[in-house]
Amino acid sequence: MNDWLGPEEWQAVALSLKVSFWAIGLSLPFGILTAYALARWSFPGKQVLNGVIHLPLILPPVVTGYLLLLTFGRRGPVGGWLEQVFGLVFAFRWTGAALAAAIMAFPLMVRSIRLAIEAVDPRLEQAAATLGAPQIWVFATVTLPLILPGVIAGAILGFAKAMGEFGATITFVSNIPGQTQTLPSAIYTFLQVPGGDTAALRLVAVSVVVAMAALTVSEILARRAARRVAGA
Amino acid sequence: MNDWLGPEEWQAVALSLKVSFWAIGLSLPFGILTAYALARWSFPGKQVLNGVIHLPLILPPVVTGYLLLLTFGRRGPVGGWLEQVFGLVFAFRWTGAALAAAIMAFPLMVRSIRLAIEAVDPRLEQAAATLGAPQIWVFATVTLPLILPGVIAGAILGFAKAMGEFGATITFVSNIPGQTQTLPSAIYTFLQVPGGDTAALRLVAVSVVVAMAALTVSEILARRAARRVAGA
Amino acid sequence: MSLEVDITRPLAGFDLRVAFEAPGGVTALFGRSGAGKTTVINAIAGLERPATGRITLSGQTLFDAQARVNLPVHRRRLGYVFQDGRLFPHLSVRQNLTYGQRFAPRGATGPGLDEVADLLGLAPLLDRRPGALSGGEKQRVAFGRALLARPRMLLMDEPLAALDAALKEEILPYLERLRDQIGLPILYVSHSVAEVARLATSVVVLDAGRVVRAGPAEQVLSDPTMVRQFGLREAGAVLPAQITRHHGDGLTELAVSGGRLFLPEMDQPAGTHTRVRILAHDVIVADHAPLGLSALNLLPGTVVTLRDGQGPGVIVQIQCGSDLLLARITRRSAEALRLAPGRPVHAVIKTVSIARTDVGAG
Amino acid sequence: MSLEVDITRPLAGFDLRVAFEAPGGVTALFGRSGAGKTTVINAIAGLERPATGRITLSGQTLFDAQARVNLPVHRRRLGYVFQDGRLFPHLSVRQNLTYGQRFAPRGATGPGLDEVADLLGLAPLLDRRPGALSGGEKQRVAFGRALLARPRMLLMDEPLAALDAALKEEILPYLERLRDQIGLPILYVSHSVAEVARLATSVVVLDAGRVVRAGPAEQVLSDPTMVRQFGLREAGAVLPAQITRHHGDGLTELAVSGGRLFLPEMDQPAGTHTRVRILAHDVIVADHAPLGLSALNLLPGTVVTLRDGQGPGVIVQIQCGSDLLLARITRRSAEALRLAPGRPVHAVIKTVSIARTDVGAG
Amino acid sequence: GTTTVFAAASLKNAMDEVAAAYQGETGNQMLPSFAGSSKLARQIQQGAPAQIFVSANPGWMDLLDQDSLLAKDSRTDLLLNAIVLIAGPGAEADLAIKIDPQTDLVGALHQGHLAMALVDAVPAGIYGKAALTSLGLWDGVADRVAQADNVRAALRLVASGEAPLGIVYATDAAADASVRVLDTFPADSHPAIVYPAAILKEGDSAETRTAFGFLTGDTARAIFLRHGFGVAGD
Ligand SMILES: Nc1ncnc2c1ncn2[C@@H]1O[C@H](COP(=O)(O)OP(=O)(O)OP(=O)(O)O)[C@@H](O)[C@H]1O
Ligand SMILES: Nc1ncnc2c1ncn2[C@@H]1O[C@H](COP(=O)(O)OP(=O)(O)OP(=O)(O)O)[C@@H](O)[C@H]1O
Ligand SMILES: [Mg+2]
Ligand SMILES: [Mg+2]
Repeated sequence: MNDWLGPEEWQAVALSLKVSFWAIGLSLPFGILTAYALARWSFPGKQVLNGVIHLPLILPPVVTGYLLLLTFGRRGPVGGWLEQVFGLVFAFRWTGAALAAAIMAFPLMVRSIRLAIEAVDPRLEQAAATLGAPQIWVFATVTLPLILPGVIAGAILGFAKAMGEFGATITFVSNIPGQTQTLPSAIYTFLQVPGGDTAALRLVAVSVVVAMAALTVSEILARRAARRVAGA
Repeated sequence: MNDWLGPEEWQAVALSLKVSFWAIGLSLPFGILTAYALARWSFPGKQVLNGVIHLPLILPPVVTGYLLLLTFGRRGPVGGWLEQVFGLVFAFRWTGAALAAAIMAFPLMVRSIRLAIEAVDPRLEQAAATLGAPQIWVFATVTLPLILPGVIAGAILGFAKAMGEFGATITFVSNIPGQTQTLPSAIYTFLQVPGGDTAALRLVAVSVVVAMAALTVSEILARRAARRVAGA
Repeated sequence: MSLEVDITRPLAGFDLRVAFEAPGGVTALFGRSGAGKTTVINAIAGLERPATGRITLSGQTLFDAQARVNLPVHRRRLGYVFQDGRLFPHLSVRQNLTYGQRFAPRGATGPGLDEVADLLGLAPLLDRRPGALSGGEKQRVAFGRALLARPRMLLMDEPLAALDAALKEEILPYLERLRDQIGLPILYVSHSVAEVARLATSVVVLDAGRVVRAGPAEQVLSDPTMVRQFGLREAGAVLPAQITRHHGDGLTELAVSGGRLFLPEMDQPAGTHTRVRILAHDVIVADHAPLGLSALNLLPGTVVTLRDGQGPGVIVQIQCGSDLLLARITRRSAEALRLAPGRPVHAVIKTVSIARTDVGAG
Repeated sequence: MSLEVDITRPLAGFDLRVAFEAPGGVTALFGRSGAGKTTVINAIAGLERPATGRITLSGQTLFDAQARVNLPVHRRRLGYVFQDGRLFPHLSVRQNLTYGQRFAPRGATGPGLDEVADLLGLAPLLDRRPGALSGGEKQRVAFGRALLARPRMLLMDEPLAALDAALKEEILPYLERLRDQIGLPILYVSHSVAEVARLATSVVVLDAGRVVRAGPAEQVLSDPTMVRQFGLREAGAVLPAQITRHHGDGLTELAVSGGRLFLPEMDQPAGTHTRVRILAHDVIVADHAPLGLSALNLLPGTVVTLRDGQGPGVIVQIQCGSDLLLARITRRSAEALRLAPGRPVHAVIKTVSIARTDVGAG
Repeated sequence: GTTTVFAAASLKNAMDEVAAAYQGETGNQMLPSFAGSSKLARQIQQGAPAQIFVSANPGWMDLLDQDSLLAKDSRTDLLLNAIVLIAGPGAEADLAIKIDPQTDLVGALHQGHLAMALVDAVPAGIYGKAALTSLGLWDGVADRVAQADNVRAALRLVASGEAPLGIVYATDAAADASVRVLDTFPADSHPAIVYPAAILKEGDSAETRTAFGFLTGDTARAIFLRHGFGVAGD
């Protein structure tokens, strides 16, 4: 197996997993919050928020990547501030790859979760409120368990997207082996040169296997969560 | 306005709309069917189908595009057959761009719709069956109206994705102005040359406007559909 | 038209094993909460699959575990009024009502939309969505919807529980008419002995997943051993009767085997055969024919048995003509009157005690 | 503890405009299907927002349209038993039951999980999910859940409609205990006059979104003008009574203002004040004190009024001591007995006619 | 230490070898990051942590030069390349074409497409278009040109037979057995195809200078030649 992929390629696999994991793990709470806000609250600028969230889906990834580079780059307004204040650097680090992946996956995640929230019968939440539960508790104990299949679906969809994300990532954080070279960047690089196709294919196989595993796990989790709700 | 974008750019806008429209319009029925199958039926190979559908999300778009080229190209097994039997050609045609967009958008569409289907109370479908309605009619008159918000969400998510799709499209059908040069290809082209940024930005603005409009319309439609269900 | 059910369905913590026959007319499925009534009715409708057994309707096999027959729900054509309504939330009341119409076979007859809407008081609600209905209104729409699908049989799961007394009074005669005039067989789940007594031609009593008694309504309801199932307060006898005369002062005279009864005015013409339910606690026992009482009905008879109930009560079975009447009185009275098998007595029954709910068509 | 409601809520096709006071104890909200009961109770719970008006509970403002007060649902601490159950499908029965416990203020007392599970027959179901419960079982869980949240007041929307008679019999005394011993005020929506008569200390009668009558239960229920609201069959009088003796043969003797009554054994000790509901159709009128009857209860009195009902019936109001009894008899009997205001008569009532359901704790 | 080299994606194979040789010789690491020249240039503008940039065309290097991001006097033309007309399985097997103003490209296409990289954006495409234009062939084939987003994709179109002919770098054509080179475009038909390299101002250091020296030195030159590149100054 170790012969099958070179060390640099293993690095890319490991990096992609790390990037996707953190991208989804950290953005999931925001995704849930955003989905909840869009599904249940009405506030000024709701449509704008909704639009902004969808931008990464609409724009060619390269554009998103450039916008990220301009904003979160070392010389960008937000990037510079973050570096000064928190010492948090995104540009050309794996953290930046995670940021790019998170932003690209965000609309998918939010959509899934939002649909699940909209399907929850608000009368159950009302019932919980009559039992004395404050809104946040109602959310944690009624809404969240009921939308769990949707959250899992959203997270996995996001994870898959993050694993496959390439355009924005390579534009934002480049393609530095061991630092920012994710699986898709590595595949891209191999595809750019003569004779790279078989190496690319190997990496494609790896990413397919990883994503399929994630997908299967998510299906099982979601089914289990759904069965809990259906009773029996 | 006509001065603001050149004729070739207008062509790209029009083409992108056409491609996305057909991509989503034609794949939507399949999306609904697939989502229904995944949500409600159990059959051998279900997990495989689920995996295959998600592949375009996981793979770098270039890979998807290349696989499309190998399969649906004129010399590909499916492409050749389709050309012989139906005279249907994808390679280097806008139809190919639509195919690529449809395939890239498919997982997003299916996920949305599937979540909506899973949220439908099967007891309502049972009630319809006891009234004598065969399964297909139950689907059309009970399930479909109830999942309409999810279908709309899925279709618009897909539409947005189709509008932004670039990697698979250009790999599969290249960039032939007026035939396969979609908005994202045009944007990409501008971004490749020093000084093309402003032209790219103008096109980005166009695609943002179009996608936001679609998004807003979908929100309104989905809300209306949801309100119908909630009664009042 | 006859429904035969013989199925098992083992669940965790609940084991269903029932066999009964519903010979047409209205068959009441009676049993306490959790007895398995909904489970049985679901199996008949095809919504749950029994583990083993057979279900046939007028000779047609709906389900047969051994022969691997399982007719799809929509081909069974059984109208189901669900315990929980299940209206289509996205359709108007009108659309809900007419949902099944297009699937009714061409020949099928039955009431039309207007008739049903009027009967059920739904006319002003036709354009609303179910979300804007009250609980009782929803249940009425569910009933109308099942009816308008022109089913071969109606399955009703506690259809009247959410309705007020006045509405029940309006709907019950209608169910009777369905039974008698249209001949639509009904399987009727209910907790209400009054409803069962009024409507049912047969009764199946379920308890913890088993059939504990099944048979014609008169027999099952008058069975003193079933008192515990129905509750003391609902014990009573069902007597076959024939209308003999309508009096000018709003009373109807009926002949029962043991004499005549005066009841509040009934719609049916003289000659009609009907049934009268007389609750045990409404019967006063006298050792002579009393005078100067407002009670109009006096049936002479003979004590057959005395059964001690719980508490201070005694159930007295009185032979009046060929029928058995039940009376529930205190032990103290029974002793004071020296009641014993063979003793001749008079049963005193108030005319108004026999509520309209307790008089059923044939 | 007193709840004051004065609200309006105009809906398309339905206009709610009610003002009433629930002075503690059990207040029954009575009205036909679609009268607006659920709407009122929802407004009190905070689930629907009235257009105008005020709702206060023991001086605390829950809602005030003018002052823009609208206490959030979870801070109102009103236990709500919904007409449609609304159990949490993802939680076990046990988790459903205990859901509200953590929010109960520390001082609040009340029955514990075990006690409630036993009472409601839920003990064997604690580890199931609601999906595996029957209709009646669900409703019982909903009741237990509201109770265990230790609310300041219970709102119950037809809580017993889905339950069988035997279960009702088990639960009703418990509600009485809540009312009397724990002093938990209850707003109780019901179609059943029997339940209302048994439980309610006050009654509010709704009709088409308006309060048509409100007041203490005895007054409202004995009001002959309300007969139409409650249904003829449920007309009756509620008499204050005091237990005087428990007899060895399972009878309890009570003193009412007009004499004494024998009832099936009651739990309460001698001296207890209680209420007895005597249905109009259970009263026989005699022009003398009859002998040789199984009926134990004879109350001498005087005819006050005769009211013609629909059909062949007459409602006779009889003054017995300081109470008014209602009797429903046929016109024919009334004429035969030459009943007229002022005529002395005897009211004959069977002991067993007065069901346990019709005897309520004071 | 480590030297990060931002290099045009088409250099991957060669640069990987150079990096290995560099490490073998000096013990230091040379870390190449491959992407499109436009992306790399913009990243450098945004302060990318790279020390050396090898661009696939002079345009982007010029831009960085204007922004004074290059170390003084370090810019040099590292490599040369040529563009060729290739045929794949989609073309007639015995097709032979010499490139001159009389060439019947359209006829040779047989209704098929001429695969190129983006003619206004990607260097190989720009060079190709310039060559065709100067030969007077562009207007004839313009609407039969299928533009891929990079030269490898164009090559793939030809290799898979989807497009009968294509215009790609000589280096790419040489490495793919399923295409054959019909002819090389005359060097004077298009601007010289050079890969400029430079040290970035921010990354300038002794070690970078060493690495840069290696990159432009003989070992590297041999490797580049082996991969089919021309080397400037030859
Ligand atoms: N999935 C299940 N697993 C285990 N037990 C179940 C399941 N579904 C139902 N039961 C049990 O089966 C029994 C019968 O349920 P059913 O719904 O048929 O009762 P029912 O007679 O209709 O009662 P009710 O009058 O309360 O509606 C109940 O005790 C219930 O708890
Ligand atoms: N959103 C709405 N729009 C219009 N009318 C409504 C709406 N919601 C409820 N109604 C009407 O308001 C009336 C009162 O409804 P409510 O649910 O309070 O009745 P209820 O007294 O609880 O009846 P039930 O005993 O049948 O449950 C009904 O006539 C109903 O049709
Ligand atoms: Mg049931
Ligand atoms: Mg209601």
